[in-house]
Amino acid sequence: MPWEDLGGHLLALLIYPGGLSALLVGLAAEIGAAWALVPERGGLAAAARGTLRLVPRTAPPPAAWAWVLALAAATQLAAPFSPVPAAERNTLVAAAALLAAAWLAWSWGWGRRAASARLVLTVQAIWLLAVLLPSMGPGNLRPQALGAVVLGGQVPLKLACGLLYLACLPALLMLLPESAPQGPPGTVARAQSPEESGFLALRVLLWMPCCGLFTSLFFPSGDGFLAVVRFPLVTLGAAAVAIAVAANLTRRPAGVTRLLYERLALPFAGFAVLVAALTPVLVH
Amino acid sequence: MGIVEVAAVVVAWLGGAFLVLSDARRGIALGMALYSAGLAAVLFTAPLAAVALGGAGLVGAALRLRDGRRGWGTLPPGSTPRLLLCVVAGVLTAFVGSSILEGPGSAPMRVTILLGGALGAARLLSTRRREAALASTAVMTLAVGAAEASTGGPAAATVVLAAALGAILLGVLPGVETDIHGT
Amino acid sequence: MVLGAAALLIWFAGAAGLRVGRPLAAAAGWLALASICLLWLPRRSLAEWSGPSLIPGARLILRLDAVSFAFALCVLIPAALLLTFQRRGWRESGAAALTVAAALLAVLADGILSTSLFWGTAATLLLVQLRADHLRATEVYWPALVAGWLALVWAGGALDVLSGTAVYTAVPVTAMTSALFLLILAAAMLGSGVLPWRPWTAEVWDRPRLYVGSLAVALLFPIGFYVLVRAYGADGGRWPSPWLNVLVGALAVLIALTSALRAQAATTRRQFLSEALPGLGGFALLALAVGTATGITAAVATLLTAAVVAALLPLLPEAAESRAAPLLLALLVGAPPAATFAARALVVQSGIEAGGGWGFLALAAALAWLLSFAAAARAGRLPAVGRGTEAGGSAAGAGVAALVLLAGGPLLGWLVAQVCLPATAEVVTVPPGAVAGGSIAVLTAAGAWPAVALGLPLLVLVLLPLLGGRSPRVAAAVEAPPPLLSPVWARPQARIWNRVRALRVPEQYRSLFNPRALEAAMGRGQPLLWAVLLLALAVAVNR
Amino acid sequence: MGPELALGLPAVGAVLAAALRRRPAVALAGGGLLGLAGAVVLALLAVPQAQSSLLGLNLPAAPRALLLLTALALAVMVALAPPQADRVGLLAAGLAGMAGLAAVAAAPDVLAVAVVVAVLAAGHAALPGGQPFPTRMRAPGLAVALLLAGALLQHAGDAPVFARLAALSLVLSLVAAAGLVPFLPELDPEEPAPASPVAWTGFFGPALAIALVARMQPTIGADGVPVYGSLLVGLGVLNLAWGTVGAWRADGDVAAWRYSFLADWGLALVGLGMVVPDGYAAAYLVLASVLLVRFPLYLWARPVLLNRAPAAMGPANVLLAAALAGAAPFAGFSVRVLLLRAATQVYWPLALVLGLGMLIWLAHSFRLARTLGAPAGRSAVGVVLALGFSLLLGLAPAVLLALGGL
Repeated sequence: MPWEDLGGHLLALLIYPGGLSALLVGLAAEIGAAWALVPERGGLAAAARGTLRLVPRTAPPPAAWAWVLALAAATQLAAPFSPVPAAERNTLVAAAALLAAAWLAWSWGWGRRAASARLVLTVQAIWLLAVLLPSMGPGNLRPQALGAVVLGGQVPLKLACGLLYLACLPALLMLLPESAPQGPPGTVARAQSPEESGFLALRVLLWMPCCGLFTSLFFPSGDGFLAVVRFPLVTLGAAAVAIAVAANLTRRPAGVTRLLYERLALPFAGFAVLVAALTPVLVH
Repeated sequence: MGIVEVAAVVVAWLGGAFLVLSDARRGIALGMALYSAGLAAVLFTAPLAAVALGGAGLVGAALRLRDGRRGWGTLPPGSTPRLLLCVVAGVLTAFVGSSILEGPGSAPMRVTILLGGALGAARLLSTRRREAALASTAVMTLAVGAAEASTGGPAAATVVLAAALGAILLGVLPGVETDIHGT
Repeated sequence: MVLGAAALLIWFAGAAGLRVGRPLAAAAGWLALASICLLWLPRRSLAEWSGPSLIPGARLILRLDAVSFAFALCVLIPAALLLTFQRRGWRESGAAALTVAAALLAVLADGILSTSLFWGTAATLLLVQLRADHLRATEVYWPALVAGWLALVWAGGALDVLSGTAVYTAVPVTAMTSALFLLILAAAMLGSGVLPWRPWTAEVWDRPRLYVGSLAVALLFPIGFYVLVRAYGADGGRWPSPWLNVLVGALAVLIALTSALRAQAATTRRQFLSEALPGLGGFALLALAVGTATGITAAVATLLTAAVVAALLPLLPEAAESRAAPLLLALLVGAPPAATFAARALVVQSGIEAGGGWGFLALAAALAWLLSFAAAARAGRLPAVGRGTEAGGSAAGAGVAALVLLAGGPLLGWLVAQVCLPATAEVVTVPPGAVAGGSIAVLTAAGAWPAVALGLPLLVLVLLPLLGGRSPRVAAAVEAPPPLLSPVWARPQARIWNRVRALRVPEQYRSLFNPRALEAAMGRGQPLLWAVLLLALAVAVNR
Repeated sequence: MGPELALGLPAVGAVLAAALRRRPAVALAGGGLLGLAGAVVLALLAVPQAQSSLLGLNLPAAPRALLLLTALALAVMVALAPPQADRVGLLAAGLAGMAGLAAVAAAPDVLAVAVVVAVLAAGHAALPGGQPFPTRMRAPGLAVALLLAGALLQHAGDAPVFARLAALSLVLSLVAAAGLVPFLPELDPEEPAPASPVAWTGFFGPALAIALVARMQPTIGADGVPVYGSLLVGLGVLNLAWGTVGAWRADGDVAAWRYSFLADWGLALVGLGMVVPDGYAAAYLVLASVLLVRFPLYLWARPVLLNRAPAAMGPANVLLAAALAGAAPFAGFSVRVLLLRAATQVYWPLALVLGLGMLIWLAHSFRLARTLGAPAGRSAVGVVLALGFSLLLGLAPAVLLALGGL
């Protein structure tokens, strides 16, 4: 039995980059998002109080499974000093875990509030393209290997995919009314059911894997000083961009979000696929 | 081709024609008798076959007189097409048998055999009368026997005797229909 | 032999008034599974049993090698589970045991003709059981199976003509032409119910009771794939033309996508579940089409997973909403750490690893996977069974099958090392380092799945809330929520079908196509008719 | 004098059975014993010493084996006939048929066959039935005329045209003798089974066809072979299509049964026409299955067909449907393998056509199986036997083929 390996993954799952660290990063981002999206409810302190008030007392199964999947996704990040061997990290595992977690939330939240499953499906499709297209050229799904590609023919594709990834983050993180059956950050004062609070907590755990995966895929990683500094900065930067886009979209009239994703992001995703198809032809 | 052979062919044709043109027992029996007589005459080179087939034909014809519609019934109203058929069949078989086919046997023999086959089949396919169907089948059987005799195939004698026997058996079969339904 | 004997025993005992059908059939199923493992795993050496001559030039030979062992597992695992947990009378149990025996022989057969014999036998036995239970859906099942069977028989016969043998391992490389392969492909797709439209494997779910239909799906699904895997062996580790791989790959993706589309538009939970296997079939077919060592390994792994899914689906309790329903639905469509996830991931990885166009096909498959996640979330809101269908299932059986499915993820490394990779090595050459499995992870050039290291903790963490947690039963909606994507093909399909049905022979020509009139003419045929016919034929043959 | 005995014993049996009609038990016993003796003699003819003949007759292996199967089928049908059936009549007709078929098989050439066909067909047409004698004699009568024409043309000269026309006549005579499309006799659903054209096509036809082909094929010259083959295949495909579609669309169940025989014959003709060993073996197996499976089943379906029993669709009927549809592991398996293999050897698109025909075949099998109702008593035993025969032909066709010297 590979105890050492097992220990490493357990550590990654429960402490870093999953578990505790995901919770801390998530809480910080959630409070920031609550403050940014609903400023009229008071400052950061009020947002923090409101967020902490929603911490679930129990672990309702569907939500708990979603938490576990979010943490599993976090273990696949190319985070510095991650206890998971680099060769055993896999973008596909992270993507599948995140999608499964999101749809577990939807199995509870289908038809609640203003949430639109169709829009979320569209966004997730675009996001999946953004995650997988960069791996086409190298034929590799290890995040650090993909992140390391910063020069050469892959750059235009990575740029396109990076943009798409960032554009999808607000919906993926359930920051928009259309994508959050449990309600966007700061909009819920008290959870109606254990499931609701469970899925509110899920969002807290999604920040780290979603934003961290962006860093892992599009920026070089490692255990050197630069990498150690770059990872948290880019991850938090991605979270900040997501919050900013979400804040902007929530202030606009209803339907704008749908237009943005279906009329702008989707064709751009098609363009990215085209770039991915042409890259090997143009490079060789 | 001798005069006797030509006469025999004409007699056979007459027999075939009677078979086709008659709807009653006497006419049919006469047709069968004439055909077998003609056949026997053209088969004079194979005496055994001539005797067997001729005799069987005559016996069959006699047996046909037992049952079926009374009288001659020859050339009933509306038999013009049948008459035409006889003439055309006669001309065609004569042409094919003498000019196109190079064997088996002599030309008159071939013509007679063809006449039996053609007129017998024509009658069988066009009649609704049982006695006529039995007689025409018998005539075809006799023609087949004659063909076997002329080709001289393996066990030809057996086949000729079988044909003769067959013609008699066909004569033995009753000429009246019985209709039963069930399993 | 075990299963055949069990069937006879069950029938004799039943006739004597001793109703021991179900336990005996179940025991036979497990015993057969144990014996095949005991026969293969310790020695891992080829074993052959020669039988009588079937037809001139075709002898019956059974062959146990890595490929047939893997597919025997695909047949026996669901069979044993279904025979144990499904309610059957003694007659049905006997028939089921016999059918399992036939299906097992089909994957142990060493040639196409023997496979077609046993495959056809299994299909026939299943038809009898299906019709005895209910008439519905056999109108789709029977023609599809017979068409597939005929295609396979033809392919076998043609191979025999071209190369003097239809034995998989003896067919010369030159004999397996593209046309022959297309026949085999048609047979496989029709027989396994893996098609771009709703196949029989989904249709059998429209039946009121599932116990026969589900057995049919479980037993016949792997056999088509068995023939396709053997086609690699028969053609020196490749299919006759690279274009065939591309064609099959494109078809496979289409199958996965259409299946996911149908699943997300389902009106009942059963309809959703009915699409699980065709979807997985699409993934398995894609992996097979990739044709690399990783691809074929992924295909075998997917088929082993599909075998467990085939057993789980009909055992799922349908009457009440179970607490585990959301988890089960998510597991079915491939949430980590279940085997469904690991297998799908391995398939997508194999495509990306192969590079070029395969990467894009893998991407399309991943999108189909995403769509099935959404479908699963929606399925939670659907009524469990449709009109006229009877709720069935077995909580215990579903529990066991779900556990096997969950454990399959962490065990995938072991499965790959012990079953999938040897089967792959039997038909293609495996380059060193292409794909490896062990107790830690499944490693491929494109990526890894830390099966035990990550899968095991996940498994424990996923099970904990189920044991400890408490959640209210989610009541299904009275009517199904609208589909996420409305099936665009439905309306044109109906329109074309109506057009075709509306086609008529013009009035003035109908007499030409009146068979009754023609028959009357034959029956009462006047001499002139025959004379003309003969003359025409005489002219025709002398031209 | 083996061949003479094989021919004579059933004939005497037929006469005896007919004569003792008033005392069924004695008639069945006497006729049965003589029939059995005839069958034993047939089996003994496998030994060369037993083949010496006074009349210069000989029985080749292929028709001999099929004759044995005919005897077996007759025994099964008489022993297990439905209660309402006239078993003595069945035995008498069957034995007469056996004698006639033995004569056909022993006939030294096509002309001899023509003589026997004429007498045999007349005997059959003379049996009490729904259709008048002339109507029932048309097809066989035409067959006799065509055989005569064929034989004459074979001796007509060396020009290729004669060989081609002879082949044409002989092939058409075969089709007409068996009562197939385009020489389909009229069918009266009500008429007794022994007298119906179905009995002719299903019971007398198979041995007749094999015997005729055994005599016909060697005498067709090189110029005639293409005509012989293509015509047989063409007529086979025509009968296959006519039979499968007809059995599916027919109004009455009796008609559906009759069409199903045509479909089987279609396969047989195609097999014979391909003129390769596989094709011949396939045709042989099809005709054997017609004798041992389809015709006995038709007989056991009569009570339902005559509305004396209700139709049903139990598991046994489904199994029968599968057997009638040619599914594995029944006779259909070996037939289909051999046919498709032969077609691939000869001309692969033919295999495609055959495959389509075999697929349409499915449509009628359930319909036919329903007409067997819920078999009980003798019928149940008969159905089990028929399934057994079908299974044997499917799994061990080599046995029968070896028996037929193939």
